[in-house]
Amino acid sequence: MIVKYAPQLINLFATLILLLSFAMISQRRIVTLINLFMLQGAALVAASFLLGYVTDNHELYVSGALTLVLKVIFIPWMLHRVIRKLNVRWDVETLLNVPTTMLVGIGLVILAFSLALPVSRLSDALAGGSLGIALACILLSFMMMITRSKAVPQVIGFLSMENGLIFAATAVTNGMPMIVEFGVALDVLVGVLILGVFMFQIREKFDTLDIHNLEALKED
Amino acid sequence: MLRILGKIQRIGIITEPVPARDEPALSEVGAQLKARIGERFGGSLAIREVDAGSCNGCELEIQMLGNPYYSIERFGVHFVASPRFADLLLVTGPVSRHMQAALLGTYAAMPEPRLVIAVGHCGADGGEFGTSYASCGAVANVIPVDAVIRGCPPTPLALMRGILEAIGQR
Amino acid sequence: MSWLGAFSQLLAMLMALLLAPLLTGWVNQWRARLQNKSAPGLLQPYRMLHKLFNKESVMADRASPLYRTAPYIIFSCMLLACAIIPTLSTDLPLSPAADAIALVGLFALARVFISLAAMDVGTAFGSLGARREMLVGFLAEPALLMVLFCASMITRSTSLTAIVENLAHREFAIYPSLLLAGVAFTMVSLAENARVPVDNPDTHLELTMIHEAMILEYSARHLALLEWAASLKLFAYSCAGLALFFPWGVAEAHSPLALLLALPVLLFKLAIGGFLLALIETLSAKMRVFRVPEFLGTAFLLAVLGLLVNVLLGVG
Amino acid sequence: MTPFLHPTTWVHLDWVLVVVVAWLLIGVLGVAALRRFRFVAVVLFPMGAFFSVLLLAVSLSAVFSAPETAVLPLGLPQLPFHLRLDSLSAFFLVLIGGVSAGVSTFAAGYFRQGEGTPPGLICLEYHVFLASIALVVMADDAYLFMVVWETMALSSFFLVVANHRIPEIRQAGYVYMLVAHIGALGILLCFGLLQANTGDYTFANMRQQHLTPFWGSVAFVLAVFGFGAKAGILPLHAWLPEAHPAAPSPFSALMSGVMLKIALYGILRVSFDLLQEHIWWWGVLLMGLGLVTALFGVVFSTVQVEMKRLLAYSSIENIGLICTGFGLSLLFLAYDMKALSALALTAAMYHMLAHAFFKSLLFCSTGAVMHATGERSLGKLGGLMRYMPWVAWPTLIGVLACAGLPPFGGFIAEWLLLQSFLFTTGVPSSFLDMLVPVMAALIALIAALSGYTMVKYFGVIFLGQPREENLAHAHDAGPWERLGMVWLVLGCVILGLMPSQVIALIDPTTNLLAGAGLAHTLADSGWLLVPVSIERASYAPAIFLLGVLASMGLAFLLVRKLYHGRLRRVPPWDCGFPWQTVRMQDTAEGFGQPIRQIFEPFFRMKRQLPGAFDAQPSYKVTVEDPLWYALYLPVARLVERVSRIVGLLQQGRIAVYLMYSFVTLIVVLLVVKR
Repeated sequence: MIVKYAPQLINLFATLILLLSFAMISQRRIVTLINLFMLQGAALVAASFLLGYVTDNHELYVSGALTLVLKVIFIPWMLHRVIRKLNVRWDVETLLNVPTTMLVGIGLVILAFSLALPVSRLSDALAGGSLGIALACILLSFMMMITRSKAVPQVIGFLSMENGLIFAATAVTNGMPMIVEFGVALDVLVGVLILGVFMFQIREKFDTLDIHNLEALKED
Repeated sequence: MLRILGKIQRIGIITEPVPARDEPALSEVGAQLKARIGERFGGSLAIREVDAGSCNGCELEIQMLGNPYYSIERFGVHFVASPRFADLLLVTGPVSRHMQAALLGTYAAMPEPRLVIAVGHCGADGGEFGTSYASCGAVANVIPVDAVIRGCPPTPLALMRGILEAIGQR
Repeated sequence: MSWLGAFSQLLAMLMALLLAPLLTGWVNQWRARLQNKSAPGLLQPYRMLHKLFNKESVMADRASPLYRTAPYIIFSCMLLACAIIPTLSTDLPLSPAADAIALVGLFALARVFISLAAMDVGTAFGSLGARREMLVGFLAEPALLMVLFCASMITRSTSLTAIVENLAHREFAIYPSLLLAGVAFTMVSLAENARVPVDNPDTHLELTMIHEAMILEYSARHLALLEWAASLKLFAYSCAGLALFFPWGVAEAHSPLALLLALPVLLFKLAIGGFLLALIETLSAKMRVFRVPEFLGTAFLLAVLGLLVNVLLGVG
Repeated sequence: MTPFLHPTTWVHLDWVLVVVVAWLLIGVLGVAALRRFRFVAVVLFPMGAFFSVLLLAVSLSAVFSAPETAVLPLGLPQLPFHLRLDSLSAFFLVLIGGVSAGVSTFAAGYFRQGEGTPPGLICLEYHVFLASIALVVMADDAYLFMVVWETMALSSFFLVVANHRIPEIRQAGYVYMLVAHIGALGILLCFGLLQANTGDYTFANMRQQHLTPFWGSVAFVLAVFGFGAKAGILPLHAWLPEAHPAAPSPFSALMSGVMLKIALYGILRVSFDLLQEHIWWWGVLLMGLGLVTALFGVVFSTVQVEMKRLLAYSSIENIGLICTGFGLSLLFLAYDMKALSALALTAAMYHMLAHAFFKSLLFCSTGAVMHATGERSLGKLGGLMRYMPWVAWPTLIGVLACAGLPPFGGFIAEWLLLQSFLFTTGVPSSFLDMLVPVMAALIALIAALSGYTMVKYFGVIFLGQPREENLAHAHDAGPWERLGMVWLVLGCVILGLMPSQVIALIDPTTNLLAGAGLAHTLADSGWLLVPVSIERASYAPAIFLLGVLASMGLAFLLVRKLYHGRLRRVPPWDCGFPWQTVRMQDTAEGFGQPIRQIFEPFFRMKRQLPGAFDAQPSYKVTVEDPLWYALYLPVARLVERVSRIVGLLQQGRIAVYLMYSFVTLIVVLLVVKR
């Protein structure tokens, strides 16, 4: 039963992740942004568990569990804590206005899909079709990192980009080798910790998280 | 969002149930009101409220009619945005000269059958302000009034009684 | 066209006429409950319509014939819309006359007429409402069309009955594109039916009105027709949404028994839908008018995204 | 060479020639009666209309008959004029006849004393114009084509500048002339390529030539450029919103309704008929141009504050949509998907017919309004429905058709176009596959926006309260004007309610150009419009309209039977603010403001806001076309600079000029000697 619908379900999760990426680039409130990111992680976890069950590939369980612990529980909790500590519950300002961002986003999606279409027609993996979606997610979160002027949204953008990467790996090649998974997970963890400290530092220096101020650091 | 849902859940329905134990007046007045509206207005009474220069005391009480405690909507009464939709005109305050034209216009814009109720002492006879260069005094001096609800301000229950009486007569 | 077909067609139209105010009443009741009030009776909308029909109509002295006929036109447009959407059965003789695109056309026709009527008397708020209505419309229509296209790309057809038959009676499958389409459709139908967060159906402040501002001038029977048309529109949207996203239980052609079975199923689905609508309205706050294009633009883009996903995953 | 002497043996082509000659004669009569404008108005123009109807009848039968050719012993020696009447030409003759019949009738009541050019001359130019466009679609060699094409351009130029007393109008005419000639240059070069050095400029020969993909593409691009300049495709649209308002209304109607279509005829003839091989990116190019043009046109038309400019921009939009249809059809043809290609082409040609009728109707109505009020700016109109119902109600039909609403022609065209987009999967290129849904979405957006524009147009002119006192004395249209508008309304209604019959008319053309047609699917479905198959899609406007009308009548009767019809007239509800004035209605600027805000990057806006301490605070906003500044003015400056350099040659002394020619002679001799 579940095996029968597995590809469709995985596509469904892929679409959910894409939808959440769009929600994130169109979202102004920072708390909601973190919650959306949490949801995206959850969708990713579900996808990898499902895929692991279908192709009974236990490494996928492990990577799913890793994502669960890191992206769904720990990092959101930490981000919430950071914004509470720094009390930065402002609405996120974007450099481009939201509609323009969304239009660019659609452009990116078209690009990603048209690139991935031939590949996914070849791919024999269970959910090869969702490669394009993963690619689109990566591009979208990359753009999010570009268009946001505050540090926290950029961190979130970075993390969701990583979500996209993992999903691409999971979908197309049914999972990367375990060691890579661990490496990536560790990277992310350390990255976030450092960024957290980094944010506190920026805050101490400029008492704001607006990274425009970093431009003042260059010496001339 | 979840917080809101939780709150809704926690509070629950706090409207006076019909029939209620602690304040029989409200429930029975409500029942009568519903019955009369059923007879005369096919079960739906639309009210347009005009502030013709009141101190907003009456408005506050009229507001109360819509709150979860009284919830007059359950008796088929609702407030509307245009006199074109309305069956009944609630006028508060001594009609100030500036509001005179507006009040007349509002009355003219209402389709028959229509009722007018003057609310509060001021509406009834000009109250403290009486008739002067700035105020026409009682609502009755400007447009024909079917009923008067005295009180400064009248309580929501008094308002409901007044409306009931206004519908009842004729 | 069979006798059963004609019968189910008539049944569908009658049911729409009768059930539409009930749905409105149901939604209002739930909104009251969610505000911790006890609600007016389910039949309140019927009482209001009856009263309004009885009252004498008051009309501006410079209103033109267009203004007088507009409510009838709008009402019949909405009725026809309800007639071509498969609610109970997919055996509708009228449905070949108008497909999904024509359905959007119908809504557009009604919108144009109500806006023209609002501009006819020439009051400040009327024309303001007309402008805002067209503003909502020019983004909502394409979005709705794209949502319908998602379904018709899956089923390779734009005829609503064919779409529903396909979705309901082919073996079950999950269409990711319909997820995006569903989100878009919800946003569009909130805007189209003048609901929070786009418009507040029971506001008294003319400056914030969209739909109300256009009908401020109407009274009595004309107002009643417009109100009825509004609830028909809500009914049509709900049924269209149910037919696209939860098509199960709609009777197939030529089976009277299924027709009888379909009614309770539909009622159940409508009840759930109405409750969800009330929930959304309670949980969200009305947005500024100039956030509305953003809101609807998002819906439009999501629907387009649905089409793209459809092409990518090549479902159907 | 057909025997002209025995009328019994005449074929369609001869009858068409008769009409052409008749039009020329009417023109000459007009010159004879130069200032007797009553005679010109009530005798000559109706005669022209009569011959238009004749043309309509002839070409309706010619559509279904085999191609006819003729060679006229006119023109240069050894270069006689070749004529050919195939179904494509016949289709356009139907369009010309149908529209011009209505417009000429309207014109009979329109022209007044003492407007710039004397009426007789206008009559001449008008009918020469008609004759020339009729010949353009029948021309079968490049010479005749260019001759009549230029005749069309010239006569239309004179008509545009009919009121040459006004400097703006002269300016507009000048711009129009300029763009027309640049376009003609492109067409000339295109023909030069098509004949492929055979030196034989007949179309028959061009069809034989097989150009290499490169030269074929160059020819195609030249054709799109040349004809596009006449059709108003971006970025060569700038003349259109200038020339349309300048011309007298009946002629604006002809320009927008017919002349633009003739330009599109050129594109069709060259890219579908004369060019044998088709390349996929031609289609993509046309589609892209079309969509950009359409979006640009519709966005600009929503913010216009002047009736005819608004309509002109809306024409740009419609031309864009038609080009999109051409492009899609060309794309399919390149991939050899004949059925889909035919579908898209049918949609485009349907759109041409529909647009020809409703747009000329709308231009006629603006003419009537301008006569009644002397006012062309939307901000000074309003409430005319009460004073001129005979103009308002036909305009309402035109507006609904233009907004692409059922049950009228515009909707059917968009319906077919969307259908052809919707079933476009499996185009070999994945990128195109991704682009198609986006294009469909754009088309839907454009259609909805045109609805916005049309509500603004009708609402601001005819509804509400008059914004000026003098509007209360506006007189309704005269009998001739009414007749003309009713004819055009009939056209709109027929196009809306009888799609199967109209498509049967288009079918031979699609068979000629795309090698397929819809007739076989339509034949058995009667009143139902079924482009592909009944399961896929169907639409029956007649039943649709019947349904609406029936339920309307039923609702009315029931309300009257069960309840009552009491009505009381009172002053409008002013929200308790008795000092409302007519200036508090939404103005044209106000109605366009949301669009201006949303599509801000499209415009070049100058806003003048009142300051806090102004004695007379004033608000002014002007919206301009950025392309004008980005493209046209720089080119103009360049040309100026070059011509100044050339100007150095001019000394004004005979001796110097003689020296020039002397030197030239010497140089030539030297060259020849070698």
